[in-house]
Amino acid sequence: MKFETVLRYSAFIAVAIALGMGLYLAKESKATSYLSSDAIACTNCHVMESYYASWQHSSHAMRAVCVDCHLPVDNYIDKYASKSRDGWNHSVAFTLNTYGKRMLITDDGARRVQENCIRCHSSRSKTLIKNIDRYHAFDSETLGDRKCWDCHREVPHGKVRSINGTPNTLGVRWDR
Amino acid sequence: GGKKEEQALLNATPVIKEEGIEARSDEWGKYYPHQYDSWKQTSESSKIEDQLEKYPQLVILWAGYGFAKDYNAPRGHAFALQSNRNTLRTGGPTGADDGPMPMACWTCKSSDVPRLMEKEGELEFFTGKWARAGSEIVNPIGCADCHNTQTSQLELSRPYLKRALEESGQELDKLTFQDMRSLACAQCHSEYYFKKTPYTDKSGKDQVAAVVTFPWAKGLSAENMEEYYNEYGFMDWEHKMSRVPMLKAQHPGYETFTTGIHFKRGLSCADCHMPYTQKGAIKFSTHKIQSPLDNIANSCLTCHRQSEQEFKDIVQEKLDRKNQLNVIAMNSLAAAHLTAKKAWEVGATQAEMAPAIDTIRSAQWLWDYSIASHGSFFHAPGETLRLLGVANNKAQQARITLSGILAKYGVIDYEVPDFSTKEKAQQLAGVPLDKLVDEKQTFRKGLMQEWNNEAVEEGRLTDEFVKGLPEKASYLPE
Amino acid sequence: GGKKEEQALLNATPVIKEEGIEARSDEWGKYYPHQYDSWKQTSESSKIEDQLEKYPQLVILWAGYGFAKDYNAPRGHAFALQSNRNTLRTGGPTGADDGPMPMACWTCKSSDVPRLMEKEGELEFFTGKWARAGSEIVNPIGCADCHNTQTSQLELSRPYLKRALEESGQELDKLTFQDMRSLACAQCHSEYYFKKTPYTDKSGKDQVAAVVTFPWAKGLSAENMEEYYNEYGFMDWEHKMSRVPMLKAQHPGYETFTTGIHFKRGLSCADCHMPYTQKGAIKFSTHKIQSPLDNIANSCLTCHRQSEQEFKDIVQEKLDRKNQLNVIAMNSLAAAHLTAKKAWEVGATQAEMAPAIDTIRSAQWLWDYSIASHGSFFHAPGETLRLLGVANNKAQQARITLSGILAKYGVIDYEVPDFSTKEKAQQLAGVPLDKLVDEKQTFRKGLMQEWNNEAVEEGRLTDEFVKGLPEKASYLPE
Ligand code: HEC
Ligand code: HEC
Ligand code: HEC
Ligand code: HEC
Ligand code: HEC
Ligand code: HEC
Ligand code: HEC
Ligand code: HEC
Ligand code: HEC
Ligand code: HEC
Ligand code: HEC
Ligand code: HEC
Ligand code: HEC
Ligand code: HEC
Ligand SMILES: [Ca+2]
Ligand SMILES: [Ca+2]
Repeated sequence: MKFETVLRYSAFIAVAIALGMGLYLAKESKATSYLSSDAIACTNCHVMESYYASWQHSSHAMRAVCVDCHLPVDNYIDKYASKSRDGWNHSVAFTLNTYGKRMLITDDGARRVQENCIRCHSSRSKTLIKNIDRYHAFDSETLGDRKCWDCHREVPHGKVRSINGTPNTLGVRWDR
Repeated sequence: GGKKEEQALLNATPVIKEEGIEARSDEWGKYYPHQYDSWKQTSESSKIEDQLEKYPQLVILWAGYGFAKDYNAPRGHAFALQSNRNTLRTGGPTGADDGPMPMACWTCKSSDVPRLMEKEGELEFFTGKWARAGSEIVNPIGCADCHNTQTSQLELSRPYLKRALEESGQELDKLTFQDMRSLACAQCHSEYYFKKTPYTDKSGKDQVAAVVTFPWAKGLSAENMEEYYNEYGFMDWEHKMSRVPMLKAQHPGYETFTTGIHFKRGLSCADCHMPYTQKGAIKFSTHKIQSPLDNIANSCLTCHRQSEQEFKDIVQEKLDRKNQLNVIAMNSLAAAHLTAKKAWEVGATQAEMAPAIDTIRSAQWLWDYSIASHGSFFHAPGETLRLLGVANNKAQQARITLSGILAKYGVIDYEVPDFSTKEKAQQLAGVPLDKLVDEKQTFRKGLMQEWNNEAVEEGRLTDEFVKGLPEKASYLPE
Repeated sequence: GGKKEEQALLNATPVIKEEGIEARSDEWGKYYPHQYDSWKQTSESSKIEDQLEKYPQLVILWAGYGFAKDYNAPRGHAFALQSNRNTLRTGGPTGADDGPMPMACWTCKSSDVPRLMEKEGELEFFTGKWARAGSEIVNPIGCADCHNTQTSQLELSRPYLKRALEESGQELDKLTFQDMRSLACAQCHSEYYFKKTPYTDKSGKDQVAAVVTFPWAKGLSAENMEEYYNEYGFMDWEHKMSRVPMLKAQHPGYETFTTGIHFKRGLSCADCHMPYTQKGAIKFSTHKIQSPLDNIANSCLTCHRQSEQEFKDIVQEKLDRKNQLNVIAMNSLAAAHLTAKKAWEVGATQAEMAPAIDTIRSAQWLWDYSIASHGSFFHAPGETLRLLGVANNKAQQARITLSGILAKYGVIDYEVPDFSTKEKAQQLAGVPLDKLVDEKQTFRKGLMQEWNNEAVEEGRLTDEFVKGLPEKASYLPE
């Protein structure tokens, strides 16, 4: 076979695989639902169910949905960039099975969440931000390694977290 | 590969039974051990708190009605059936067609109820005497009361709640999961009456069912329901002393809850009474439904940030406020009934008595509505105190009117007889306590044992835990 | 260099005056324009809401006492002095030694009060008729009422509050800043009485001061204070109809607030009534003290997360509950006073009347305590409803006793006279309204103008804003 042909076939196969994977992902992940901010959208992947359930039984259930914490909100470019980056990462991880039973938030994910804690709670306690350096020793640009949930350990997913941590999540199924 | 399996595993809902309703919680427990184990722990709340002993006024208020015989504070769900069988209110039937109570009295006591309703039909279920189904209704409140046997989802197993929701303007298909986490409880923790409903049974015979019905068509407030009952010309019984056509309010827990701040802020019953609980690496809703004050750390402290002691103190303060107004109102009501009795005795006419009679009916309804659910002092402190204030005002108003009538018939400074103990009050109300206990004991040693044996033989009662529950009642030694 | 200077500048506190107390808020305004400007805005709440018009029952309840003449809902702080001069309660004095009221009536109306107290001495201040200091007390509630002139810090300018705090077991040197943000208000928004205090003045003459005193020695609850007054054998006046030795509760705002959840969670008055406000790059406590419902965004929403409408609805619901029980209690109390009057008229004896008299005294005290501060329905909804319930029960109890007495004297079905308008009620209570208005108008055109002119001439009143406040009163056209 000519090298050119090989290339052509390979390209075709690659495109086909990409398309196929895309379609598979779109189906598997109910892609259109991501246009909403409904928390239930995240549970299109079963591995998010436990996080959904722990959130649903937390003090924040009535106050903040997943994207309120996990996505940047004040900046639309950052928001959709993050959304697609995460979407890609999660899909790949999900499809290729590269995640463990106990997933961990990425540094970038943690940064965003931290910013969102501060965003909401700045209005609640106007002095929190002002004095943040004094009381919580956030010194670097990324607010240091001290995270809100180092102290508020139950917010919002609780101390125990794993894919299997909350079996029988009736709420997830109900909301579907 | 692995992922599909994982997903299947995570999403798998055990099907407890392919078809129909599984009333035996021990069957569910095979698949849901944490929920089952915590459900069993409701048996820790077993103590009988005799309310008639504590507040003898109640006997006067309920003279001529079952509650004057026996009335206790609620215990854990595991005891629901036992309380129902042991209370003197259900009497000592000697056979299927005997006894003072109808089938409807089983309604909120057992997971066998939805099973039997499905089997017989709803109207058929609500037909006949209580003793008719004694060997069918044998499992206390359990999984099938709140969950669908095939999907395990929360489900309203009682059709009357669905009808009431619709009558009050709610659309059933818009109910959220959070709604369901309260409505599961509203199936029972709600005010009800038995609606006489004629129908023709399968064999073509005319029957009358006494169907549990929630009076929600005009709204859920005390005043709304009062209007409902008045329009309908309804009474639960005629008072033995005052001859007032009375209403009985039974535990409007859900209704009063909806007027409180926690409901307004979106909470459900399960948030406090079934908080998420951690056992090892697993989290689940505790099914040990109890006073949240026994579990402040998991309930209140999810949202609040004070010490447990602070919560106890705040709840106690609310309780004290209610108790104070409650005792005041009960005393006024008791005096009103006894004074009315005197007025009849000295010859007062129907026409003279009419205004006072209306006022007493309304007063006692508002009083009963405000406190009968036990938790309203906390769930809805403002509404509870308001209603107690209005109820007492009406009771006092009736007393003033009645004093006037008595004076007209020459009776001045009438002093009501002493009702300061349960014994004295029951004497006044004509409750033959010893006789009632005797009948009950005969029943408990006879028919009730037969029911149990039959249920065990036919495999309807399999749970060793249920069989082993300690027997308690107000008339049994502790 | 530059940094140190900047720091010094930022930390510098303007000294309004080197020594003594500066009563003129316009002087403070030169250094604190934002606080001053917002303080001026309290004048936006200027409308007179005649409470006697709205609730004629009040006239019956206060028959024989000043409040039956004139009583309005509170307005903004800017009007405190004007309300005090214009109310018919302070009468129409013709000179320094004339009129129904003592000096103590200025106590909570003006920043000249701490100034004059410092100048004269506290006991001297509290000596003599109200009219004595008319030209000295000319600035309405202002900066010096709450702040120290030299340091600008919050300070208790009224010694009687310090004494009361100590008597109730608080240590003054342990007060926190947050405490001060409520105690500044507690100087005035508290129940008081005038304690007769004999002393010898500087010239050696025996005098009796009427010293504003808070009855806190036994605690701050209604029942605690009642005990305090009873032990002390105190009465504010004898009721003109029922001859009951009455107590008047004046605005126990701070006391009731301490029973509510917001106090228990550490809030202070200033958190809601003086929230932080942003103007450009500057943040300051708004000194436009008003109903927080006019400023929900800056007050409630600092801590809560609901819509403004939701807050209005919830507060309104609480208000409705209070109003319902309040009207009930006022009606019962009015009927009790009028029935007692009838009983005296038909010849009832002191001994017969004694129990009813004690009960009415207690009932009206509890009622007044629960609602006189206007905000208690929100600050302390539970305590307010409880007290209204108990108060009404006592009033009704008294009516029952009195019906018995009337019956003994042959009066059956006594109907109380009509008090459904302010006019009718004042007629019954013997309030000569026209005469009072005439006297007042003479005073307002004469002596009151003299006071003002003198104060302006001597430089005590310099604020054009204060001079220009619109004159309003219940008897003036709108
Ligand atoms: C109130 C803020 C908040 C909300 C709402 C929220 N999360 Fe989180 N989430 C966090 C925080 C904080 C962490 C990081 C915890 C840590 O690092 O220990 C986290 C971590 C996670 C993780 C990583 C697991 C881990 O333990 O690091 C997942 C997955 C996740 N969240 C999913 C969700 C989903 C799905 C929802 C909505 C159903 C949701 N979150 C809602 C704050 C939130
Ligand atoms: C396509 C399936 C899928 C969906 C839909 C999904 N996730 Fe995930 N998510 C995953 C997988 C798989 C991982 C584990 C990634 C790993 O461990 O590398 C993950 C990890 C995470 C993490 C931890 C890692 C990180 O990125 O910081 C967070 C937080 C998270 N998800 C939040 C969300 C939120 C919020 C949503 C909804 C907006 C959501 N997820 C929707 C599959 C999904
Ligand atoms: C979308 C807004 C929002 C975000 C994002 C958010 N919160 Fe909150 N949070 C709230 C609200 C609203 C409340 C309720 C209390 C109140 O009224 O302030 C609350 C309550 C709390 C409480 C008190 C209740 C409790 O559970 O202890 C803590 C602590 C808290 N948040 C921490 C956090 C932390 C940590 C984060 C980030 C991981 C976070 N919040 C993110 C809105 C938010
Ligand atoms: C060093 C530990 C620590 C860190 C880090 C921390 N907090 Fe806190 N936080 C506390 C403590 C301690 C309290 C006070 C708890 C209380 O008052 O009940 C508190 C209180 C709060 C409250 C009020 C909770 C309530 O119940 O009313 C909120 C909201 C909050 N923090 C949010 C945050 C946010 C957002 C961050 C990150 C920017 C953060 N905290 C970081 C320790 C911490
Ligand atoms: C099938 C009817 C039924 C349902 C459904 C039901 N209850 Fe009950 N509940 C009862 C009865 C009956 C009792 C009294 C049992 C007794 O005293 O024998 C009771 C007792 C209680 C008690 C008192 C327990 C104690 O230890 O004092 C609480 C609390 C309670 N229920 C809460 C709830 C909550 C919360 C829900 C919903 C999650 C609920 N109930 C659902 C019928 C029901
Ligand atoms: C709509 C549901 C419902 C119906 C119908 C119902 N109950 Fe109950 N019952 C409850 C609930 C909820 C409780 C627990 C709350 C309480 O005690 O107020 C309870 C408690 C009880 C108790 C234990 C406490 C006590 O009162 O001593 C007994 C016994 C009882 N019911 C008997 C009966 C009888 C007899 C009938 C029929 C006349 C009946 N129930 C009808 C819901 C119901
Ligand atoms: C009185 C009503 C009631 C009864 C009885 C009841 N449940 Fe539940 N159950 C609930 C409610 C409410 C939830 C909460 C759903 C949520 O918050 O996610 C729940 C949740 C669950 C869940 C979901 C996982 C979790 O823990 O949140 C399972 C599984 C479950 N119940 C099984 C059972 C079993 C097994 C029984 C009998 C032993 C039982 N239930 C009896 C009301 C009830
Ligand atoms: C915000 C928390 C909270 C919510 C939500 C709540 N409760 Fe309660 N409940 C309590 C507390 C606290 C008590 C008082 C317990 C005590 O006195 O020991 C109580 C008492 C009760 C009692 C009386 C128990 C007894 O033994 O006297 C019943 C029954 C009850 N609740 C049922 C319900 C039902 C049904 C709902 C929903 C309609 C509900 N509760 C919602 C906190 C809550
Ligand atoms: C899921 C969240 C949540 C839980 C759980 C919860 N609360 Fe609350 N609580 C609230 C909210 C929201 C309010 C309303 C005030 C507000 O908006 O901040 C409130 C208000 C209160 C108040 C003031 C209102 C009143 O009636 O005086 C008290 C007291 C209180 N809660 C006690 C409790 C107790 C006791 C428990 C446990 C039995 C409890 N709460 C459980 C969220 C919660
Ligand atoms: C020097 C006495 C004094 C002090 C100090 C004081 N008040 Fe007042 N307050 C009054 C008087 C007098 C009125 C009624 C004025 C009138 O109607 O003429 C009043 C009226 C009010 C009103 C009604 C305003 C309106 O527009 O309806 C509010 C609210 C109020 N005060 C709150 C406070 C608060 C909060 C504080 C402390 C920050 C405070 N007060 C401190 C004496 C005082
Ligand atoms: C300890 C402080 C204090 C003393 C002493 C005091 N007041 Fe007041 N006064 C207030 C407060 C606070 C208000 C606003 C709250 C209210 O209206 O209930 C007020 C309101 C008023 C008002 C406007 C509302 C109304 O009642 O019409 C007048 C007029 C008034 N007082 C006159 C007097 C007179 C006359 C005296 C002397 C008998 C007096 N005050 C003594 C604190 C005091
Ligand atoms: C009724 C009492 C009262 C009166 C009258 C009053 N203040 Fe204040 N003032 C307060 C309180 C309470 C604070 C709040 C302190 C805090 O929260 O930091 C305060 C704060 C201040 C502050 C500190 C900065 C700020 O805005 O928080 C200044 C400056 C000030 N007041 C000046 C004035 C001036 C000028 C006047 C007269 C025009 C005045 N005050 C009248 C009670 C009062
Ligand atoms: C949590 C918020 C909050 C706190 C703290 C608070 N208040 Fe209020 N206050 C209110 C609200 C809301 C009203 C009702 C306003 C209305 O009816 O328009 C009110 C009403 C009042 C009124 C009656 C005003 C009128 O015109 O009828 C006075 C006076 C008052 N408050 C003084 C105080 C004092 C003094 C304190 C502290 C001891 C205090 N408040 C603490 C929220 C608060
Ligand atoms: C500085 C914080 C703060 C401010 C400002 C505040 N609140 Fe609250 N509020 C609380 C806290 C704390 C509770 C108690 C419940 C809890 O612990 O979550 C509460 C409870 C309540 C409740 C439930 C208790 C009840 O009496 O029914 C209502 C309603 C409420 N607040 C309304 C208001 C309104 C209206 C305002 C403004 C006038 C206001 N709050 C201002 C902190 C605040
Ligand atoms: Ca009923
Ligand atoms: Ca007084």
